[in-house]
Amino acid sequence: MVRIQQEDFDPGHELALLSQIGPNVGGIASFVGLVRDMAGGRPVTALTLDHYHEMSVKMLENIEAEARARWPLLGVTLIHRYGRLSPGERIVFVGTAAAHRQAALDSCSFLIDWLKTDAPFWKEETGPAGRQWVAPRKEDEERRKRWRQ
Amino acid sequence: MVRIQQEDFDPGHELALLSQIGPNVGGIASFVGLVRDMAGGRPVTALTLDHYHEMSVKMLENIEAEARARWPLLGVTLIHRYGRLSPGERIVFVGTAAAHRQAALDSCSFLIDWLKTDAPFWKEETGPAGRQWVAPRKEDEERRKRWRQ
Amino acid sequence: MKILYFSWVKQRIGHGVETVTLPPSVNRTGQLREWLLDRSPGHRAALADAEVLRVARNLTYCDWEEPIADGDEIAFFPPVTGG
Amino acid sequence: MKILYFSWVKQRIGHGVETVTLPPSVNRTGQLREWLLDRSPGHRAALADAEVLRVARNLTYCDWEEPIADGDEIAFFPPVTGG
Repeated sequence: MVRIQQEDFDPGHELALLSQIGPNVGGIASFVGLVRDMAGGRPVTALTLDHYHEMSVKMLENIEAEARARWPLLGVTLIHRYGRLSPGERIVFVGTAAAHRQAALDSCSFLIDWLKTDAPFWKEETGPAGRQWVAPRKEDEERRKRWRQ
Repeated sequence: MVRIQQEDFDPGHELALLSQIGPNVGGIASFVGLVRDMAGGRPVTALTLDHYHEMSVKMLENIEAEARARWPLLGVTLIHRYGRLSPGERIVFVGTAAAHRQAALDSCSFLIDWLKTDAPFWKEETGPAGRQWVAPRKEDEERRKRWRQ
Repeated sequence: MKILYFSWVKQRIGHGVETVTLPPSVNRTGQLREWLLDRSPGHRAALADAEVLRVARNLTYCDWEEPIADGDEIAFFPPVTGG
Repeated sequence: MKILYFSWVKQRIGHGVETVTLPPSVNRTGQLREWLLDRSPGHRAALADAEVLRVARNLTYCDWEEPIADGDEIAFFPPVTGG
């Protein structure tokens, strides 16, 4: 399940939905990304996310399909926000449900790694020194490559 | 933070506490383990957890310390229940907070893998055919070894 | 043809969407990028360096050799930084 | 010395805690396990096969060569299956 939205989400509610998928769910892994108040040593007062909506939906659906092809998943939830966010606010939720923990945990890492390099979102940080587009991190590319397509 | 308790816990509340640790938290990873209604093809109507309380506390505190030594973690929450649980009920919660997602995700996997092989809990399944102690899974030993001490 | 821009590409160009009519010589994404450079100084500032750009045709990443056709939606943007 | 049993070890023995006074010849966890076998058929059923048992001294896993002393808390149990 993919959702791209401006409004906040409730991680506890999303976990509850994943646990209610069926009595065969034995493990639920999740990741929540938050806006930090510092980035590369600079204070951040706001984070603004630009995105390409139709392509984001498509890419996240592709990423979900790829995870389901690799692991026996009973549920997948991908939520990504856009717009202007303050430090401490939630940006992204990845949740996976499976019979066993390995599938849930590994696919959760996979999903956030792929999402980082494939979903068309762009972060712009606002701070005392002005606004600045976030540069892609080489480390993200490398984590993505570990999962070899 | 380690808690060993009979009563249930609220994963959403635990995630909220981890996100409130400080404005430098950028990622929170979690794992929730649930009682399944089937195990090895047999129906399960209840799961009863025996445990060695003082040693469980000590082992989970050791595991938390080991994770904090390996990753730059801002928060760790380990909760394990004991007693009689029904299918669908929560057994265990592992939550980690860090500035970056890699530390949160990797340490979360590490913590549940170590907990599985090191914390003195024992599961007994009740089903139509009676009660049966769960056998340790070789796979768990192998996942534990991946993290080489 | 509908062209979309995002992030600092959009900021430099000054808008996020435009509709263009291509000459017959422009048949690939790379040719489109070069052809767009002359539309304004903002286009040039945004699109001059193909190395720092990504391109998508009809919601799918592609390279600079991708054939394009009327009715396509082509998007230019920097490497993504979501998550 | 306080001895604890868990899981099916406890079930076979019939109780989870006992206090024992050791003869001077019993100085290690392995010797303790063998010495306990004769206390009851349940003890024998629970403790006969060291391969399927784990032992902890004062809340720490140890092996069958671990020295023991009065005042220690020794626990016998199967491999753990929590999480």
